[in-house]
Amino acid sequence: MKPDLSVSLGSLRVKNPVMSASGTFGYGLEFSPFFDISRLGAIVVKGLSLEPSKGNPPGRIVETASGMLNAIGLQNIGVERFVADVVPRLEDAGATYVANIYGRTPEEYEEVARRVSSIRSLAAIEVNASCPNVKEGGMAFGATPEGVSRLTARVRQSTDKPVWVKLSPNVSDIGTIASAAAGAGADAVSLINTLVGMAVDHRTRRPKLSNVTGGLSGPAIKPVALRMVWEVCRRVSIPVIGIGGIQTAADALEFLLVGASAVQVGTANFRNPMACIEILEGIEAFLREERLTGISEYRGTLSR
Amino acid sequence: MKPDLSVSLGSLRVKNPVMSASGTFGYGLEFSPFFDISRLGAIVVKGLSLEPSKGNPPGRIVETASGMLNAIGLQNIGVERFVADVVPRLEDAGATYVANIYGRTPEEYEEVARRVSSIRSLAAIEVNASCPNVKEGGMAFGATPEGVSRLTARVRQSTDKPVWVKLSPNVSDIGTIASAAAGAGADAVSLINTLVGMAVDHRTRRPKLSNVTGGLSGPAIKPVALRMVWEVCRRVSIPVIGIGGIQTAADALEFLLVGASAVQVGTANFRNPMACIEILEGIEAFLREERLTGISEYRGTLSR
Amino acid sequence: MHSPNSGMQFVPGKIVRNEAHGEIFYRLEVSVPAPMEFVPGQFAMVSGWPGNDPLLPRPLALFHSRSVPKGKHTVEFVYKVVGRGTALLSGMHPGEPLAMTMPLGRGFDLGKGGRMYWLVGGGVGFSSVFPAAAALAWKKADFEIFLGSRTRRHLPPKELTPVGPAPGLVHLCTEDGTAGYFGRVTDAVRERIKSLTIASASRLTILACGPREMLKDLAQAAEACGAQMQAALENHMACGFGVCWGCVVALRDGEGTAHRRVCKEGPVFDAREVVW
Amino acid sequence: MHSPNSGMQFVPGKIVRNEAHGEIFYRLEVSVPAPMEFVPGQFAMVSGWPGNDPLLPRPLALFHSRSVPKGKHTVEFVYKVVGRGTALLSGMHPGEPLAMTMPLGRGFDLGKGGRMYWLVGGGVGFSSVFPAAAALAWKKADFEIFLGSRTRRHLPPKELTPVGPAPGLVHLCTEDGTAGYFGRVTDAVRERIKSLTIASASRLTILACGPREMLKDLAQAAEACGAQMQAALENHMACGFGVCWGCVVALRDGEGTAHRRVCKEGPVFDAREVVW
Ligand SMILES: Cc1cc2nc3c(=O)[nH]c(=O)nc-3n(C[C@H](O)[C@H](O)[C@H](O)COP(=O)(O)OP(=O)(O)OC[C@H]3O[C@@H](n4cnc5c(N)ncnc54)[C@H](O)[C@@H]3O)c2cc1C
Ligand SMILES: Cc1cc2nc3c(=O)[nH]c(=O)nc-3n(C[C@H](O)[C@H](O)[C@H](O)COP(=O)(O)OP(=O)(O)OC[C@H]3O[C@@H](n4cnc5c(N)ncnc54)[C@H](O)[C@@H]3O)c2cc1C
Ligand SMILES: Cc1cc2nc3c(=O)[nH]c(=O)nc-3n(C[C@H](O)[C@H](O)[C@H](O)COP(=O)(O)O)c2cc1C
Ligand SMILES: Cc1cc2nc3c(=O)[nH]c(=O)nc-3n(C[C@H](O)[C@H](O)[C@H](O)COP(=O)(O)O)c2cc1C
Ligand code: FES
Ligand code: FES
Repeated sequence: MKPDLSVSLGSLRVKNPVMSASGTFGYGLEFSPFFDISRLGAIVVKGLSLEPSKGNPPGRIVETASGMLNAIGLQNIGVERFVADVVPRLEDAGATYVANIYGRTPEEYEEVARRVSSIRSLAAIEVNASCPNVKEGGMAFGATPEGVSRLTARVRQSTDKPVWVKLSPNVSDIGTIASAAAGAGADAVSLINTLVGMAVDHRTRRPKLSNVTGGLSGPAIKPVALRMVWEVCRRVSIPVIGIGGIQTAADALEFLLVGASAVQVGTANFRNPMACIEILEGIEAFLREERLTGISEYRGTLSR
Repeated sequence: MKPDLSVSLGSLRVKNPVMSASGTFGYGLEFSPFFDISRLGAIVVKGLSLEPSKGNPPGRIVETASGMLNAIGLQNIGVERFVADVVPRLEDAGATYVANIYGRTPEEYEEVARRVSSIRSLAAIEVNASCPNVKEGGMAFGATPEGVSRLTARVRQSTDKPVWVKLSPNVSDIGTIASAAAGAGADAVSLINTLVGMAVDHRTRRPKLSNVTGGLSGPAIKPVALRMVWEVCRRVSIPVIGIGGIQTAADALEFLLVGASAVQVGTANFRNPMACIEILEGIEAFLREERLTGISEYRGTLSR
Repeated sequence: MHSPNSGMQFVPGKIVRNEAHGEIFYRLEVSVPAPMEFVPGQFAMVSGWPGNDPLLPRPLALFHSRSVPKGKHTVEFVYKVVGRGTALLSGMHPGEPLAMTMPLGRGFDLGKGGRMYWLVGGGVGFSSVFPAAAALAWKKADFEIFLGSRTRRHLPPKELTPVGPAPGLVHLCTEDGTAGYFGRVTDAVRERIKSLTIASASRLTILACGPREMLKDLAQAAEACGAQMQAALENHMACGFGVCWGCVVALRDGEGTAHRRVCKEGPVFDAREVVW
Repeated sequence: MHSPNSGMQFVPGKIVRNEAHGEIFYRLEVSVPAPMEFVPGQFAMVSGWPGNDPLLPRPLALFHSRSVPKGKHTVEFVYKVVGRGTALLSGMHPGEPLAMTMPLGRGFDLGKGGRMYWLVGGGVGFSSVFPAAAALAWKKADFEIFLGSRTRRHLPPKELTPVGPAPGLVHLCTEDGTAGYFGRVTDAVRERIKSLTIASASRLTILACGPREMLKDLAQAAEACGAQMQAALENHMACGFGVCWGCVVALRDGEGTAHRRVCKEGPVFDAREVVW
């Protein structure tokens, strides 16, 4: 019997729990040469801002031990071109896709949310609540429960689409922050975004990134991500989407085991553009092997 | 000309900036078979508590990508046996050593600090302010500026030794926390301690650590550690001791470059018990190569 | 620049040989399930060493591809060990698996008839220059090769010559004078430009791959004499196929500049567009 | 248990050979700067593969050490590929460097005269049992060897026999009956215990290394007949020389239990002390 891979994320049901993470999968179409992108549970597209953005100057990526730092600075085509050029092609491809949005101010977030809301085929909005360049006293929205709560409420009231709030791991108490998002009406939380890190060259005495600091991703951060997902799953009753260092089906299953409803695959797409599909097939094979009827029989079954 | 490797940590001058990190170097004597332990800038001994402690049940370490999780649970011989059995041997070895202390309550910290203060040969006290099992509402002392401030002040008033406060990286704003320690009289801050992480077995559906969560260390965390040290160096004027994923002289130099006055080597001691000495010699070779007269000419010279 | 990116695939391969050639180069041949066509200048993202450190695949120019009718198909690379990734690669052995995403990027544009090509390779840069030479030889185009290195032993070994009907005129240049022209390859090119008529300079296209300083210097020389130039740039890459936006360089765009991906809009760019 | 830990060193070595033997075992020989003495049951922490993943060194029992008077000194290990670390190790080649911290831990106590030893190795456990057999053979002690595995092809290959004047009586056991005794090695031992007199059972010392279930079962059998037993335990290790406290197991300590380090107080423990 074929196990049931579909999962519910609040009102949204997706065909399987394997999604691509924002910023690591372009606008989805870039992966069409590799596989049929409609097979994914969802594609979360590159972060969209109101206006097109050039991003940071070169010196944007550095490899670290089992990880990488990026400081892309959200280079993107802007919401208008996304709607005009990308959406029709995603529709043609039959893809389930999610808009990851970002703004310099709460007003901008709201505006981007409003614009993408009119897209019929859009499955959900993921709010990148961990942007480092915002008003509120230089601190990220994502760093305080109040900030997350306000931002979530604001996006929530400006759209009918499911709202996922993507959380920053650079906080003292991820559980409280997730609760704040849930309390303000988020349909799901996705975590983790990247850990803030830095790399320097001890000979030239310069930072390796033009932006000095960047976001750490990849297998190096998996233990932290898994812990945070586990913590949040015990704190909130909305679905949790697990992200961070997932490279294999086993990694993805670990996140489902601690309670995640779905996972997103990020950095792994770079080394292996087939990673998402291999993970999807690996999960299915595992469920068969263990004679489980579906994801729901496995999810959150960690024992002590 | 031999470069001057000595560095000042407030009133304490040490012969070089290379120290061993607490919990990864035993009581120091364990490394005597490998090299003369008096060569190190300082040895920070395994965390000491008031009473001997059995630590956590087995299932204490897990390897992760370029890192490891530990949940030793501070198994240690207790302050009394340390003073009676270990101190005389460290003195015989001519080692510069620091007591890393830990308590379940502020009173316990104070008591341990008081007891070790009577040891003439003790160079400093390092306060492990990132213990997960404390009073204050289940939150670690180390997670709030108030907690750190109170703990620092308390230890400060109970000893004449230099007080180093060791900070947890699991916080939203490490700069503010470091400032709190400085404000409360710390002579130096050491960072980072481990990131809280977790590992599970997707087949047995069990956590890999008996304690479920553990502390992530090793090269995987170096980018996060370096960023935090850089941030703290720009916020406080007391010396900063850099810790996290240091394995080579180049790694150590990176921390000095962003402003650290000294470094501690942790997990690297496990794979290579000669790591500290190789790092020390590597730093000296680098200074020669660059024709620098000493550490002070290099420290904090990161340009943009 | 020529762009046949449509054929890009994730290809599981198996190492056929991986041997040192000369003092600093390795030649790597990998068997692949199907014939691999590429435009000179295109590259592959290569990975396969065990563990997650280093994590990212490494870009290597496609050097040669071979296809025996009913036999094995292979692709070849030439590389130099400069860091951990290439060191790990050099330790891998025949029979071991290797994954490649390829062909990637835009290669050299060899399309226009009647032009004269100077192919300039600095260091291991010959790895994308030789395939261009082979292609030009097949087209019976007018071309010459300039190869530069620090010293004789760092020039491409004999057995790694371009494959094709005509070898083309090869100018060797060494900085220490141990072989060929005594000096930098850019100086050799500059000197030779001086002997060109204005008419032939306007027919000249330089195709170059090598250190950034070399490319910059050549771009100035080309600009000054009215020649065209295509430069193969390098940058750190995470994905190699245009999705991470990590590999951008600033290119001229009207009055200002725009960030272009070396892996997608490049690696070969019109030298006049590059902000050197 | 015998404890000569004083000689512990961090030793830079170079691989001399690293070859598959039989279906699942590898034999690794590494040249070292000076002769290495060890007590059977002691081990080394081995590392040297490139990169930081896996990060930690791997514990391997010291299988043999060789010292040619004016020639090379080497140490040997026998291992089975079970995960990434051992897979990486199996990919390493002669000439490559390997670092070892050794000798570590407390080995088997072979000290008492007049005793009868049964050496039991389950799976790759023979790697610490054979050195004990060799030592006992030199002492002309009374000993027999029991080797267990799932199937014939997983028994130690012929060429990996203990080195010594007398081979000792060897009982092979396979769970699928493809060689020797049909059944688990513990059952073979239990059956043979039945034929012992009470007097000889009290002279018996079992030295065992293998899966935990096997050790537990043997410990019960030994306890029941009044024999002694020394069990070589395994655990995940970070350092291997007693400083990380990661490898502890619970051992009986008066009324309660205490945490003892497998790498330091072990790996060989008196079976009665272990909380099975
Ligand atoms: C399109 C393209 C084609 C290439 N083709 C070839 C080829 O055919 N043969 C060949 O030998 N090399 C080629 N290279 C360069 C090769 O990719 C790098 O040498 C390799 O990635 C270095 O990896 P490493 O792990 O050995 O070095 P690392 O340890 O990563 O770095 C060693 C040093 O090289 C520098 N470096 C590393 N990667 C790059 C890069 N991509 N761009 C610029 N500097 C870098 C680092 O900053 C560092 O100083 C090509 C690069 C590109 C972008
Ligand atoms: C003192 C001692 C001596 C040993 N001697 C030998 C020997 O001579 N030959 C030999 O082949 N093996 C020996 N081992 C076991 C060997 O250390 C492990 O097989 C090896 O560390 C596995 O590494 P890996 O990266 O290949 O596997 P991993 O990918 O780390 O793990 C694969 C599987 O093995 C389990 N495992 C890994 N390490 C250990 C461990 N130390 N204890 C228990 N389970 C583990 C894991 O839980 C996992 O299920 C010894 C172990 C110890 C503690
Ligand atoms: C190059 C790069 C670009 C990213 N861009 C975005 C982005 O635009 N919006 C966002 O929410 N997250 C972004 N992320 C974060 C990822 O979506 C993901 O949360 C993170 O990388 C952790 O997952 P991983 O370890 O699987 O990569 C980016 C990550 C990388 C590596
Ligand atoms: C096994 C282990 C035990 C540790 N025990 C302590 C401790 O007792 N007290 C303390 O302050 N830090 C302890 N630490 C943290 C280290 O001192 C250090 O801060 C951390 O490991 C990061 O450095 P590294 O990446 O170099 O290991 C321990 C770390 C490890 C790996
Ligand atoms: S390397 Fe990812 S976009 Fe070029
Ligand atoms: S492995 Fe570190 S104490 Fe045993």
